Amino acid sequence: MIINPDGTKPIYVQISEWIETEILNESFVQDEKVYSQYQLAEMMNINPATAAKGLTKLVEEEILYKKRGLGMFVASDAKDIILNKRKSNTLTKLVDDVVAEANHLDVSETELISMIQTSMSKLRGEKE
Amino acid sequence: MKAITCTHLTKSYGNKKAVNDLAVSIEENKITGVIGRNGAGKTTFLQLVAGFIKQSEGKIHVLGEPPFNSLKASANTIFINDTMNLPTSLTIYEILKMGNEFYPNWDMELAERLFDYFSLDRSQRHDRLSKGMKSTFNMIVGLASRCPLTIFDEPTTGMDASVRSDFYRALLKDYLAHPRTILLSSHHLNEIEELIEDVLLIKDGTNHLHVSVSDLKEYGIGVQGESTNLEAWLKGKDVFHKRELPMNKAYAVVKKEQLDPNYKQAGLEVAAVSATDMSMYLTGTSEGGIDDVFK
Amino acid sequence: MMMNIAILQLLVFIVLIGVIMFFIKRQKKMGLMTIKGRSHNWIFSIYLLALIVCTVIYFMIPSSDMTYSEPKSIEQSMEEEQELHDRLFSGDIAEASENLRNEFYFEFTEDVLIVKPTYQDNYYSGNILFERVEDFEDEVQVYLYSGNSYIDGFDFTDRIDPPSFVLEENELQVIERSSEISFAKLAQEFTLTQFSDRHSGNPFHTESSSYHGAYFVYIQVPMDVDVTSAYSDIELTEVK
Amino acid sequence: MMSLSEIGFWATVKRQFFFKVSSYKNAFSTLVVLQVLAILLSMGGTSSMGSGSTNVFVSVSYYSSSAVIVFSMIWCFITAILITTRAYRNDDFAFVTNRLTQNMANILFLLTASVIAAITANLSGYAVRVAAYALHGVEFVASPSLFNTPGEWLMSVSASFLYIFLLGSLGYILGTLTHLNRLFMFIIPAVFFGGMFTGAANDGFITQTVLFFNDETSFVLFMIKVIVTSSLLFILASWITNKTEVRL
Repeated sequence: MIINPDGTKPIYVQISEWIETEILNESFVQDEKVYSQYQLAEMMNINPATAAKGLTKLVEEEILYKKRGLGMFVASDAKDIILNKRKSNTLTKLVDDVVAEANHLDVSETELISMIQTSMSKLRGEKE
Repeated sequence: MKAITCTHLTKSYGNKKAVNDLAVSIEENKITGVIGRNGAGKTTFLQLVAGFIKQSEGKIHVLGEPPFNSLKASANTIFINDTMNLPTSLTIYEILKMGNEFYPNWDMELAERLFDYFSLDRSQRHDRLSKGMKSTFNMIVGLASRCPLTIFDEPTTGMDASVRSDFYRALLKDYLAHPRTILLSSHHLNEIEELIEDVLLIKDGTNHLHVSVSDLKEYGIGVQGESTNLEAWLKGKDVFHKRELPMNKAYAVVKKEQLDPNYKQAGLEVAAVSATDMSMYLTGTSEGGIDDVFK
Repeated sequence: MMMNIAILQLLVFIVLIGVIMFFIKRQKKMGLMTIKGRSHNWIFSIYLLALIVCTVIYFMIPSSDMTYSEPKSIEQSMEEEQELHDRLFSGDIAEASENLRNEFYFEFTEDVLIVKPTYQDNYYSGNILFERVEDFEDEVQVYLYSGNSYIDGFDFTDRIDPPSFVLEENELQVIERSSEISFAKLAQEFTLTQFSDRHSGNPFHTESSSYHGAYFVYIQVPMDVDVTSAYSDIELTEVK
Repeated sequence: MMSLSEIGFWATVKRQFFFKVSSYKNAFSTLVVLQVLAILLSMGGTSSMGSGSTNVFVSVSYYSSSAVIVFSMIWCFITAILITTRAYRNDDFAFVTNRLTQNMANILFLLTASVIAAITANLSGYAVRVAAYALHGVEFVASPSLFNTPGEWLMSVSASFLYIFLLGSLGYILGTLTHLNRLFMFIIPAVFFGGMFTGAANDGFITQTVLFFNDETSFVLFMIKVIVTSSLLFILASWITNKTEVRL
């Protein structure tokens, strides 16, 4: 992974996202120890405090858990949490875009909702 | 424990105050980037920290005592600068050996390895080195001394890109192995952004902002839209930067916490601001940029 | 003369200071105003070695090549000369043989002997004495005595060519010959003379004292010969 | 975590001193050049006297290393000025020092330099004499007591050392004063050498100062005078420099 310092995303966010991806790829499995902040600093050429912040973010989201004196480990439902998070993030973004586009095209709210309902029933019909 | 604390720190040369009422406290074992425009007072501040010069007013404590004329501070501090004086009658290798004599934590093995890695000539003299080589050599002295307080003032002057990245990598690796307080000054943040933990922005000789790099990245937010809409929306907000764009549009940077949700109604778009840009806007002299010159 | 030396010294030092200042200006960060470049440890080592070799050589110089001198005061020299003067004026020439520099014997049949010394700057500094000797017959004996000459206690009397005498008719001419004497003296450094009694108060000037012994012309003539001088202002003394 | 190192005052002075000896070692090459120059000048005889009595002309050439000692004094003077210049002072701050240890190390260096210069200057006396012996086919006269006793040689070396060190302390204070004001750089040497050699200021301060040392016939008193004067000059210099800043 290459850190993009000019990016608008803070480095610690880039770090946590990278670890999430590694977990999704199953580079780290459940209860496996992940990189320490120093290993991350060394690997990514970043300040260890920044790496620690990235790890802390994952602990807060319960993707990782901390064993005192031993390091950070992958939580049992880490994969699900990541997937859920990404899903909701992606969906929210898409919805935002749809709303914005509808706004541009002067599509009213009820019109938009009915469009969504049509789309959903179409999907249901295909399944049946 | 704090490595450096200063209050009301002022250094004047004649009427000019190079450092003006600066207050800061820097924690131990952190890498802090000291960022500011040329002439903002970075070097003067670092010289005060190194005990090279004496403050005109205020207080400064480094590693527990005022650094000026303190033997303890001198033994535990090293100041690396591209104009630093080193004896020209000694070869650069002899200078390394001298450093070994003086600095208690000096790592001669590291010094020699770096020396060989950068293929420096042992019998060369400091004043005959090219600018880049000189900076490389100074950097080796700074790293090998392993001083609890290591100050690098614009250390990469004249270095080419690969040496530069080697230097930052070497600095990081040595810091990981031997954590210590490091001050790293630069006028552009982007180069050292990944490396440092905190940023001390110096403007007009004083502490303009002292935050962590991640906080700096989330400190401001860019807003873009129709000029008139933007103007109206900006009222009562702290604007760090503003510039006109084509088609009657404009771009402004404001404090992130002042981003009220009604920006969407005003037809404005937002985007994050990189730490480098943010530091530039913060240390800039005025709201306007170079564009104002061409109006 | 002294003024010129002072000006010369001043000039040398101004030039020296100028050169040094030039070096300081030019090499503001050189290895202490030196020839540029690498360390010159070997220069100093070679120099020190050369100095030690010279010291050894110095002590190997055969002592016969050197004359050692005891410092002698002017008063002492004058006293010695006064003694000589007194002896000669009392005719006690046997006692003065140490100071005899030259002697001449002439046949002489005239009645009057005219002594004609060489004038220098209209002045003759020597003493002329004569003695009428009873058993002298047609003869004149001339003895030349002089006091000792010293420079810094070094007796250089022997190195002076003493005047000689020529008898023409009845005129006894004194022929003076010029001598040029030069020698080297090993002086002590001012850092030593300062604390000895030879202190001169000027580190650039070694104190020297010189004394030139006077000449005494002692003429023995037969009883019936008159001795006069060629010049009226030269005094002749008869020893009785 | 890195623990802070405590460094003793004298340990620092010692390191600074060895640092100075090795980084200023080229100064000794300068000393060699100056002394050789002085030896060459002395070979013609430091002072020659013509004296005439009627037809006798006597000239005596004196051979001694007085000129070498004087040149060594000038060397120490200049060296002391040089090591007070900013370039050299700043070098020390690349390593561990404070202003007091820096001054102490400088004084120790000048002491060492003076001892070396005094010994070589006095040894050079033999070189001068050997050269005179070899080059001049002239009568050679020596005083019977000339350096025959080690005691006298030691006294000459000691007196030379004191003179050289005195000039070193003078150079050190003058160099330090030029820190305060650049004008001193030109005024002081001009006044000093002008006053010393023209004799213009016969009863002036400079002559009196020179005589204060040069007229002292007691070695012990001379030593005390030099030590007290040098100490005062160094204390003054240390006091002045205790507030100087390192400018880059």
